[in-house]
Amino acid sequence: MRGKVLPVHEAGHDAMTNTLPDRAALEWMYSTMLLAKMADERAADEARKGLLAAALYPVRGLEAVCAAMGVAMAPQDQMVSSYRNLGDALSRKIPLRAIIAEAYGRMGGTSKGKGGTMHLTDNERGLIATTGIVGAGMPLAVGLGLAAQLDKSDRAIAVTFGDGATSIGAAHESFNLAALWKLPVVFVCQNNQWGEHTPLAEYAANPNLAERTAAYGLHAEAVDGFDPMATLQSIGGALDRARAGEGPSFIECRSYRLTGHSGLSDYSYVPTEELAAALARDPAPTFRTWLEQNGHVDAATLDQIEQTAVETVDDAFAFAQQSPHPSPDELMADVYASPEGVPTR
Amino acid sequence: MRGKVLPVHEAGHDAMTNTLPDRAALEWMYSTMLLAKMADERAADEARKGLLAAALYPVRGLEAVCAAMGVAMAPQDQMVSSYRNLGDALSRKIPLRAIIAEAYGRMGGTSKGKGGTMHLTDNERGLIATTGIVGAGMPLAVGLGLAAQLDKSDRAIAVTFGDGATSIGAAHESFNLAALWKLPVVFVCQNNQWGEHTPLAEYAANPNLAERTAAYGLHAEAVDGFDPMATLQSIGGALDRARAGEGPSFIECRSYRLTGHSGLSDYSYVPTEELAAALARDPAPTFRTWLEQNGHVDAATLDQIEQTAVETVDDAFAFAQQSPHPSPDELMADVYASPEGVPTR
Amino acid sequence: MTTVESATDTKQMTIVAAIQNALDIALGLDERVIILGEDIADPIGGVMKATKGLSTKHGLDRVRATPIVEQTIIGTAVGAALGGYRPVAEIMFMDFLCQAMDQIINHAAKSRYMSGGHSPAPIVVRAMIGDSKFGAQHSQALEGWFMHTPGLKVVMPSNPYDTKGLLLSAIFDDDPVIFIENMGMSYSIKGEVPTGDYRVPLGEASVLREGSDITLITYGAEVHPSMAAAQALEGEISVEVIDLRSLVPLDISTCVRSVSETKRAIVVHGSTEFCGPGAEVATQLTDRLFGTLDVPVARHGATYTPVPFSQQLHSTPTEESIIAAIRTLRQRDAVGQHPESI
Amino acid sequence: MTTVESATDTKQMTIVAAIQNALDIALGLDERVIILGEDIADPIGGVMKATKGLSTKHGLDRVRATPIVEQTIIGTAVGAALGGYRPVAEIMFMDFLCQAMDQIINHAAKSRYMSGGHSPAPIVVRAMIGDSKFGAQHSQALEGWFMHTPGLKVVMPSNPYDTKGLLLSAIFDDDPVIFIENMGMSYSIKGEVPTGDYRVPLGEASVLREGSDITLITYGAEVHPSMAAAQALEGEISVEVIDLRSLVPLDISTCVRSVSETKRAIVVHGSTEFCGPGAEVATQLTDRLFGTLDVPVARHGATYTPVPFSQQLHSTPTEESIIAAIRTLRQRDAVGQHPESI
Ligand SMILES: Cc1ncc(C[n+]2csc(CCOP(=O)(O)OP(=O)(O)O)c2C)c(N)n1
Ligand SMILES: Cc1ncc(C[n+]2csc(CCOP(=O)(O)OP(=O)(O)O)c2C)c(N)n1
Ligand SMILES: [Mg+2]
Ligand SMILES: [Mg+2]
Repeated sequence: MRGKVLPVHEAGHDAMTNTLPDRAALEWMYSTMLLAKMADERAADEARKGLLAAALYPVRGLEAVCAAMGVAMAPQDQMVSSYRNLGDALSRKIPLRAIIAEAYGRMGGTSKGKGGTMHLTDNERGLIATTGIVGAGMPLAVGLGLAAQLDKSDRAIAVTFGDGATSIGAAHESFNLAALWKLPVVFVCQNNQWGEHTPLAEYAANPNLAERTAAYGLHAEAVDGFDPMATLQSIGGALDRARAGEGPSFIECRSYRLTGHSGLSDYSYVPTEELAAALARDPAPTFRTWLEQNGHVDAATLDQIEQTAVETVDDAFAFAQQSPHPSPDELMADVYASPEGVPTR
Repeated sequence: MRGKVLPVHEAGHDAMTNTLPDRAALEWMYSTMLLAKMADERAADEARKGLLAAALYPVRGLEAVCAAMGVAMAPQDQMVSSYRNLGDALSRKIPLRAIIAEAYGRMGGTSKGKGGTMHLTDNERGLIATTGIVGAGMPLAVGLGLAAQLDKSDRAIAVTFGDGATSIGAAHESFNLAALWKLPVVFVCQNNQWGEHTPLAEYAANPNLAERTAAYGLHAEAVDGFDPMATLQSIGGALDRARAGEGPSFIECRSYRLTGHSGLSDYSYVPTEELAAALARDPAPTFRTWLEQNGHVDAATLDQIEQTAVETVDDAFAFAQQSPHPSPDELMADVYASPEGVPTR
Repeated sequence: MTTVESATDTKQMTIVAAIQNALDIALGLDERVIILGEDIADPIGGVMKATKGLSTKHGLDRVRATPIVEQTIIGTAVGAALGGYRPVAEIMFMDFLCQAMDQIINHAAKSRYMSGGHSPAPIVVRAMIGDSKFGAQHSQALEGWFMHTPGLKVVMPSNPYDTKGLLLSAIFDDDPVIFIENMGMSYSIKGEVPTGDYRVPLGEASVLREGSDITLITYGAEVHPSMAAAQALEGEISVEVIDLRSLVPLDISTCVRSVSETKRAIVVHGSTEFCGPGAEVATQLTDRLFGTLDVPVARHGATYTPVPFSQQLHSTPTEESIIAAIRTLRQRDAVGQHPESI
Repeated sequence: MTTVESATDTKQMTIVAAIQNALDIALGLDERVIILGEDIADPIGGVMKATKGLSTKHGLDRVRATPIVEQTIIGTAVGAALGGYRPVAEIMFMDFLCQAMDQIINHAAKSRYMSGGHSPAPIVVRAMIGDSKFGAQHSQALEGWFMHTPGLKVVMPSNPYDTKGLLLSAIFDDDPVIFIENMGMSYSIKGEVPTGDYRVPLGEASVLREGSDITLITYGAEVHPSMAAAQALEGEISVEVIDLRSLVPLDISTCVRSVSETKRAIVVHGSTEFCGPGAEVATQLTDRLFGTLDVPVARHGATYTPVPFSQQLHSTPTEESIIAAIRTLRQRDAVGQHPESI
């Protein structure tokens, strides 16, 4: 049964030179990749020590996709994400403090600690919903796309989800509906080659997800998700088309999961050469090398970014650990807007 | 919003000469088309007179597809159908008496009158399930296909559904799973160009359903569903491939709905030229002409078949109307195999 | 909310007409109101015609026919609500909500809570309980599931006036509402309905008939056989009939007030009796009125069977079965015994 | 069914080990038994490892990992059952059953009935109630929905012995069974379990602890805080504890027998209290024991809220809250008043 997974793209970073963002953006991208990587690792550490009791879904491997997303999306754009949302949340500029405090279930979290790691939301910063249900974000994005279209706004909606999520019915229904209504939605498939413990080729008869989705009559393309510039171009193009009324796109960002599926889960089943090949392209360090070698950002600045990232992560965890727990009356709060007469048990 | 529907194929009956079934089969096909058409019309009549209170879903327009199915399928094959099942049931050689008695809710029906028109079943004759839920038959067929494969049997499974059913998530999940597991399943899309009151082009961004389904990695083809020989060839080929372990197929039988969606429902919204073009190819009379003109069956025999069909329909309705109602204790029967301790209310 | 016109200007309406009228008013009042569903646009205007004329009047943008994709209809509604709209999603038969449970239960009902109050999803889901002539997959009454789900409100009117007033309240309520109609009543029940805007608040039961011997608590389509049964027993047993109208919020106070007088109650509903709404009402009444009741609160719901197609078999309460249930309770009263031992 | 070995040869097992063992035995006994679910094949053997080793031992044909397609997992199971197999479908978290409700409710539960008895679909659906640290979409207790659905059986064990015996009964039962596990117990609760084949029949509650003052009726994970609460109250209040084990069939007789002695009862469950299983048990007990109870049957279920992520907020019963609920009932008993007026 265990089939071949799609090869990790060997492509170089040629695309990187095409549409180079300005230096501030490049620095922001590097910083975001680092924050994602380091916060992920720190959270796993805390969990391992028994100090953090939360479901954790590492984003290691997706750092470039998330950083590209952050640059590609405009402030008014909206995003729907999943349980694997740390990088997505950073791409929407949500403070790491609020992200980590939510993981600790504290009032300083994005959702007062009542949602948890799978349910970060920040309407102001355009992270409208995150779902713990595989594939369920796509219909939500269709709805947000409809709202954006009815508003005649220049908002575009990006929804992120995994390769495995393309199996589920809601995905197919959403592709068709978004295409039919020409909604300003960009379906960003974070293809890390695994759905929990099952590789893509074992659950998809045609593992070319972009090809499969193109058949719905929407724009579909695959991109090397380890290449932040290529990814930026693909997602940016899709957002532009969405805003121009040219309808939805499906962008398959081909990456690789660099850790187990969740926080502390086993990853011994991963083929070692595959993982080694992917780790050789680990987004943050690779990006640093590229930035430095091509003279986009100097070493001193990059060192400074790294130093700041370390401090930001420390600060976020310290903040979270000191943030108050929700008070007992939070249990019954926020269930209804108008709870008169509604049961309490 | 109201877009263009796919043109009804103008193709002639060329394919008919390729793999000609024997004369008995041809006669059976004609008889089956007639029975489907006449029983349909008679049921609508009875409903109009207030003598039959049942949800009715006419098969007018699909007669050729159903007749082809009856010849293509082997006795051991199994079928899953939908609410629009009269022709499918006839293709499995279920007596019209049992079909009509079920519509009248009588003990002589396929399901003792407890299932009704949407839920004919006859395990012995291989009509394993019919569902009133659009698209829900496809996962059932996947399961039957799995059973057939595990049994190392030579059974193939055909599942019928409408064009509209291809929108729903279960369809997509089933295509992928059947293809992945190379199950002996034939997905027969009875594309009558309408999902209730909405034409295909208004609910599908890419209305080429065969093309869309091919992307899942299964064999997909479209055929002129008004042409019984072409349809027979397509479905027959798919069943052969299924039995040979070559996996599932999707056969889009392009036809046209010759009546309203259900029993007595309005059909004034149909574009008149489209309907006229389709009616010009009304399956039963067209087939008669072809049989006669090509010398496959003589006029006298065809007249005899027509006469028998009239009698069969009369007999079935008479049988149904005289069949006893289920007795009151049938209400609680058949809920559980072992009902000990289970509530009654 | 009741405008001057509404008090004076009324019209005979079916329940379907009342729905159409409520939707028309809501679309006119607030451009954030949109409607989504299969076949809802003109010329058809919905399989029950409840949206007839609305796409023509308010535009195909706001009255949008969808493909056959229940879970994505609801998901799209939730997304549009998160985007600031007030979507009304029509799902023909309630049984098809099974396709959309994830979006209703895991998303619509929980969005406000999981976001710490920031992301409410005030959608209205309209769905209909069908008729047994459609068989077991088109006739289930599933209100009990939604009552059991925190975060939702559940409304089930019995007449055109309430239907319109409750639907308008539901659309402008800031919480997600499951609004349940009964196919059997859609065209057959008529009544005078104000043509203007008015609201029937969620959470207020109405006493449809006063009586002193027994309180019959019901809602939705079962109101009608219940009223008929009460009528038929006139002179023999005096039956008070309460129409709950909404199930969440549940107006238990009106029930308690009544049963504290009659000391006998029966809850009648079309959904399965076991683990259904009647158990909740009975348990609450027993709790509040313990020691003061003449007999235990009785339930008369649907049998523990799928809905049979044959119209000779009755799984849901009928006028006759309600009369029988009331008499049984009365009998039990007389002999002070469990009915099984009578 | 209990074989000679089973009586003598036992092993310490977690609940997960008991499930694995039951599945292994069932796969060995009958080649029509197959298992379907996400990630269930080796090397992983399921996210909870409940199917560990089974695909290696019984083959990938019979222990089949699927794509992420809950509704099609259940639909495939129903189809395979119609094709003569006895499929066990694993759906990780119970919340994901929302995706599959159509196949469970409209198909599995009704297939036998709608076919006039010809087409039973004896599947087993295994699903787990998660933990609040996964948030509101991974921790719902939905047994009430399935109890409310005619055609299904519903099982919810509390310990390894019952888990194995009930799962084997469920797999070889000719009706569809929803088999509900609790993540919180999967590894933490251990017990001696016979290694051979034995069955615990569906529909038999077990009295876990005898007592004379009050009967506590519960099932699933809440059995453990309930037992702890009973223990803690030892000397103060004598609490009898009944573990229902299966909810359909529901062994009300054992409850009636107990409560007719104690004259006081409380039903404790992890699902939402409103319109939940406790209402059914309370209503049935009240009906059978009317006039003989000292206080109304009480309920102690989950709050009417989604499950909060913060582990400081408790929506479901805990040992402390159960103790408090028992004391409140006792208090009410003493003063003969409604708790709200105390
Ligand atoms: C409907 C549903 N089914 C199953 C799960 C359990 N689950 C959580 S993540 C996951 C794998 C998803 O894979 P993919 O979509 O590739 O995303 P990734 O986790 O790799 O980012 C599964 C099966 C779920 N959360 N929701
Ligand atoms: C899940 C679901 N949604 C909606 C319906 C109502 N409905 C019955 S038939 C139908 C149209 C189906 O169209 P198509 O699949 O093309 O089949 P046709 O009726 O044309 O044969 C609809 C929407 C249903 N039965 N099930
Ligand atoms: Mg993945
Ligand atoms: Mg059609």
